[in-house]
Amino acid sequence: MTADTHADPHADTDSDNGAGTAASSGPDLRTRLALYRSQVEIRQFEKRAYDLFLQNLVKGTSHLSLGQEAIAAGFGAAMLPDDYTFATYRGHAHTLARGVPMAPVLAELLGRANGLMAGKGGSMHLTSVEHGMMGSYAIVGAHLTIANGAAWSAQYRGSGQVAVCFFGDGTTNIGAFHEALNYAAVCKLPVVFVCENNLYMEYTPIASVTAVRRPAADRAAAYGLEPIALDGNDADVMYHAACAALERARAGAGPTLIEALTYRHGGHSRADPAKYRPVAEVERWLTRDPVVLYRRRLLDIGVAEGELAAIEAAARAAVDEAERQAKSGPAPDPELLLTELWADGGSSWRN
Amino acid sequence: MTADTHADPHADTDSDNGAGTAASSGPDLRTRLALYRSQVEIRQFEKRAYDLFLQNLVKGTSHLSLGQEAIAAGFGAAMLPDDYTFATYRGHAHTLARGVPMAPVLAELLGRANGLMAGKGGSMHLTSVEHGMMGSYAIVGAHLTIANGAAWSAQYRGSGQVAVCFFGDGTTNIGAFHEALNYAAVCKLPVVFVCENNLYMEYTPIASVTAVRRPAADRAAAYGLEPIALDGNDADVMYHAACAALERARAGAGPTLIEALTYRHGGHSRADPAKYRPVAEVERWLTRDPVVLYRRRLLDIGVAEGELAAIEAAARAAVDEAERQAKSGPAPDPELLLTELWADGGSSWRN
Amino acid sequence: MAQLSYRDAVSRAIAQEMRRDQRVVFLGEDVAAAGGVFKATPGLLAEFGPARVRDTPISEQAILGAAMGAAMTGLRPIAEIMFSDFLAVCWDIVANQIAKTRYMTHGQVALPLVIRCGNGGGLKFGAQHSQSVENWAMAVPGLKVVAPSTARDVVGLFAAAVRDPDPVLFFEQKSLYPVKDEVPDGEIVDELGTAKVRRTGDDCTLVALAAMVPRALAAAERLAGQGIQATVVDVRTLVPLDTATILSEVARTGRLFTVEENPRLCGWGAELVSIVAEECFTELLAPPVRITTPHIPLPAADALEDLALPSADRIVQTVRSALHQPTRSMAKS
Amino acid sequence: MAQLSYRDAVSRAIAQEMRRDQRVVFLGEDVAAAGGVFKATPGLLAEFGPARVRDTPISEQAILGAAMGAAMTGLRPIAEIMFSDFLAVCWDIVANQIAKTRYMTHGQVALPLVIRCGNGGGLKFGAQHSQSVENWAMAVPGLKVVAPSTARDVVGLFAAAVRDPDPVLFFEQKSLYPVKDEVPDGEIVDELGTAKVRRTGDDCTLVALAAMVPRALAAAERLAGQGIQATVVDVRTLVPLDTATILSEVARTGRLFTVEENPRLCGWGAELVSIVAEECFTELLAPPVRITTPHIPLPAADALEDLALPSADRIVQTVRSALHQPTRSMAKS
Ligand SMILES: Cc1ncc(C[n+]2csc(CCOP(=O)(O)OP(=O)(O)O)c2C)c(N)n1
Ligand SMILES: Cc1ncc(C[n+]2csc(CCOP(=O)(O)OP(=O)(O)O)c2C)c(N)n1
Ligand SMILES: [Mg+2]
Ligand SMILES: [Mg+2]
Repeated sequence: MTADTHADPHADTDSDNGAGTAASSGPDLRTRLALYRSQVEIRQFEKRAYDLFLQNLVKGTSHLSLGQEAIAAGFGAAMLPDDYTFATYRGHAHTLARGVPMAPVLAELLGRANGLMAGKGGSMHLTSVEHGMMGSYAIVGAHLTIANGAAWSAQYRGSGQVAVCFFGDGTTNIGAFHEALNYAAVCKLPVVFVCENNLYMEYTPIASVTAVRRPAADRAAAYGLEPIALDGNDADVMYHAACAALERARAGAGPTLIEALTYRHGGHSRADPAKYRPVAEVERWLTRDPVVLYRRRLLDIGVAEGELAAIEAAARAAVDEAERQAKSGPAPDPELLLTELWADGGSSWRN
Repeated sequence: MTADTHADPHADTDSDNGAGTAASSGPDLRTRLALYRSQVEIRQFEKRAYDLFLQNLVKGTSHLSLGQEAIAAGFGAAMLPDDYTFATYRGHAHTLARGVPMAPVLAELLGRANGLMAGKGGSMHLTSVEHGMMGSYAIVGAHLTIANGAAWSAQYRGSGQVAVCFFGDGTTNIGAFHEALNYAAVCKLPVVFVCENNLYMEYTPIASVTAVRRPAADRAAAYGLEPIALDGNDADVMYHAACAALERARAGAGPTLIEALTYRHGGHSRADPAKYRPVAEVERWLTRDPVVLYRRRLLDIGVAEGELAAIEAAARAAVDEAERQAKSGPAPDPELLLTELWADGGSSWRN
Repeated sequence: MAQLSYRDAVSRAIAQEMRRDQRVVFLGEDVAAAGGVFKATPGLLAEFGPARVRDTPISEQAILGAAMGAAMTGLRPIAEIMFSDFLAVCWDIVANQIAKTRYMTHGQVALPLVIRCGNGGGLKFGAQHSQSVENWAMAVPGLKVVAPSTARDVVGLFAAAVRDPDPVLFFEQKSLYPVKDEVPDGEIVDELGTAKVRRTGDDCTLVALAAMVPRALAAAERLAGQGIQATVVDVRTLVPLDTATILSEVARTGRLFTVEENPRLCGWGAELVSIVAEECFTELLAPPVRITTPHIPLPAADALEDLALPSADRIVQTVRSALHQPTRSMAKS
Repeated sequence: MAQLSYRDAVSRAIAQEMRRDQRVVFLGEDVAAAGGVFKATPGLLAEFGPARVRDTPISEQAILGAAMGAAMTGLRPIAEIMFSDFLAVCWDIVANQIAKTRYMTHGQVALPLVIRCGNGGGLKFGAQHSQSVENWAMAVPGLKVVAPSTARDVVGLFAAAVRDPDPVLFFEQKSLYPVKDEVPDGEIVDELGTAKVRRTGDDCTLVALAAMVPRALAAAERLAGQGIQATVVDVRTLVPLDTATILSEVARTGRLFTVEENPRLCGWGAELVSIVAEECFTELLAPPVRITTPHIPLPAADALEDLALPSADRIVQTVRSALHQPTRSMAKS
């Protein structure tokens, strides 16, 4: 077994990657307020989703991004409307960050007819093509190769679009990761791979099953790419890294692989109390809550308390309204069972 | 597309890997004669196999190691009798190098009852468990993970055995390669991965589909391993590298990944005239024929011409005898069709 | 005799075999320290230690390759592929390597290993975590295929699988994990290739697998209340298939209904109907009927998933309407 | 009207569609510069250039992922998986991603793509390069499945596959590549979901696919010489399945024989027999019979492989002995 267990997260992040850092030389104020708003919306949405599990209104499973909001928010703010997002089962945050309204997302978790996919996909497969949210994929690895395809299409069409693919640290050890990274590099595809390293693959510490200390960054050279490891709990760092990678992709310089160090505040999925994590580790990371840190930063640079409170209140109101709409949604019509397998709208396999 | 097309093979090999080099400080004479004998036997066997295709006696396909003999020979001489070999469809050489007699191998190519697997496996699946030849695998990538399993078993049983897995440059781009290397490193398995880089994956130059110049060596760091790229046409270099890697594995220090640069003299498979390779490239490599080079080296260090001629004559006689036996073998008994799917000897799926 | 859940039966079965045979080792994702995502393997790491119970990276090909290589060199590995849907990421190792190697090597290589997976729907996990893929395995020569319906069978059939000299795919139906039943104390070792008649009736024969067995039994109870006596056969192992038991039970009633959780096409039910049609043709009183999930991916919403899988209701209705059809003899007149 | 080989029909079909539609792109291993390992795609790189015809690394998951992502964003990719056996290394992309995404997203994502593979045995390539895996695909909801038996159908059905808005697996039977037949000049576009009656006779109905079609026709010729008139139906596409044509041809003769190259269990033949048993029960004069490869991996030796696959001989013998069995009516008397 190799690698330490990331005693100090900062030890894993380097700034010699042109992505600038924290408070210094940050994005402009409008962007920063947008980043805060996005993080707060995600935070409040995920907390509400959790409450609804406890009320047993969410059937099936669900995976929250509590603690990892800065990554989705940073990229969401940097991406253009027609760029493509590919996410995992842990995809609520990335879906909201692309501007998908909260109500259909929450309704999908509840399996209602007004859900984003009318209840057919569920929490792990959130998709909204009109927002560039090209899908959430629940089997580890595959979507890195699919993101390549969207990038290839953009390259072929000369559209200037970029595909951004989010995944976790554990995903770096599956074959599809390797195939996707090599293929993207060989074809110089406009794609950005974002590894959200939250130190765990489900219940197992990533360090215990990975041959290198930084699961993504220490693999970059194997694809002729620069190693990039950043503080995933700093929305400004994420925003700058996103801008740089998107720029590079649009310029035809090919893919970027970014490792963003972060931590989930809760368990892997609804079922998981996350008892396997050392208390000290959890506490250390809670002191690095991306939303709290970012709020403090905005106050430091002179944003008024009231403005932040207003953002938070608006987010809460939006979540309340989403919950109301989701809960009032009917169950999907039984006929939906047999629709949309084929482009003809049906599912018949015979005449 | 990255990387040059290996204009100068030596540019790709480094000796800063403690594996010693060429003529200098070579193996002792007995070993060197064994290495020469093994290379000559493989060379003559493969040529004869080719002649038999031309006579249309070999049905199906077949992949020769002409030009790549030094690698199988070097490892064959260094491995202990109970070590494990895992090879590919291009596995005649590795099978012979473990001491498997020529006749059953040739008979297997001809699909005869006296074949190594009674004709049921064919050229791409040569296996002789009693010789530690644990199989030839025809779907790229899988056998790297299987070799891990044999190494794990040796580690668990404390037997001191090592698994050696041979594969090609093209194999470094498939997912199973990545999973196998990471897993071997994480578990510190006694396994040696030998990438025979013959510059082509079938008909496609490896450089045109690979993100790094050295398909294996430039990936080693992604698994916490040392990059090792060597001259695969020098049996002494291969022998030393094999000894070092086997030693390391037996010492419990884990896996080694070796890239051995080489070149096939013929096509990818029997069907392939290999027209896609630049004439100059082919000619340059023919001047680096491992068997010719090794013969010259032995003469240089004072081995008598007669002794070498005797080795060659003996090999030719062995191949003649193997051909005689193979050709005189009957077709497999029809009843073999339904045997040995299960351990009970049969293939019944119902009562 | 203890009440044991299907879930707890899994760890009991693994422990039973690991205590008996040092060659038995166990690997998979989150199986050791965490005791498995389905909490089906707690305590094994503590009892047998990290050399025999191993957590792996997310590398299914590496997991099954390790199991295969270990099996051919003297161990008896048990590998977990968490959800059977994930067999798709390592299908080459299963279908092309493990299934074919003994045959290709004319018996030189033995592969005594077990691959266990959580299989099937009912948990509202959506299309990528709910499939019943036992038929993927049945369609590949060289794999034995087991799918128990009770906690007792989990223990007994798992022991048989571990002791079997050939590779076995062992499908644990996720929806059954919480279900408890009586399991005798002490070692239990069952036999592969043996179906079980769970209930006997003369009017029709329901042949079911895994989670469909309790549903078929529930349907049979209700049919009995309506004067229709149904036999329920639990297939238990698809390969080897106990055609003797199944054919005789079908011949006895002349009416076959398969109850399958899998999507409709090319399932074990189609295979069974074909065997029956070929071998019990004259005994059949009416067309064999397959009750399956429609040929669709499984939807996530509870309302939709519940509609998709065969329910006791659907079984009852299907049987009733079939029995009200004219039988062959009537058709002839 | 030209004599064209099945092999050459492939490149003609791809070229026909690439000329018509700029969105059609083609990728795979050795398909561009080398023209394919089966020499089925020469000239395409020269005509359409490297942006549309791409050589890939040995990365089947990357190949199919690229096709899927491109299909959902406006292109119409054709991906080659060289040997269908290799679908096992990318089965997750096929069965879990491509097949399910449209349904899971309630129709938001369209996947107009074609995966073409060399399929089947007869070339003595051994167990890992000879499988007929069309049933793997048929068992997965969300995939259309095509397997032509003639050069003409290669062109017409391939065009239909490329123009279809849903994902299609297109199986080219390797043993047919050298076979020539008459192919009309000009554009050919056929229709998926349509079987073809290749020969008509009143005594029995042989239903065959791909390479088994010529064998069934050869057998029918010889049976005719012995006074047995056989109908031969070429299934052509497994999904959608033309049950209308097949059922009526079976009902007409009352006798069904499937001829399948695949290993025995859970094949399209089992599905078909089950449909027939359920829907043509009273029309059947005798038990349906499946003529298949035994449920084994394919051996490499020519003598053994030739024995494994259904031959015209075996078809003739099976039909003759079946027709000498008492029929149902006789059985009743
Ligand atoms: C191929 C595959 N194997 C296993 C799983 C089960 N699984 C779901 S999430 C997960 C952990 C993923 O860890 P990571 O990539 O770090 O993402 P995170 O959940 O931490 O965001 C696993 C093992 C899966 N979905 N797919
Ligand atoms: C998964 C898979 N994809 C494709 C193939 C077809 N194929 C057989 S050999 C080969 C090239 C392998 O190249 P390399 O690894 O360099 O080995 P070499 O043949 O040069 O020794 C390919 C693509 C295969 N056997 N398996
Ligand atoms: Mg993680
Ligand atoms: Mg090569």
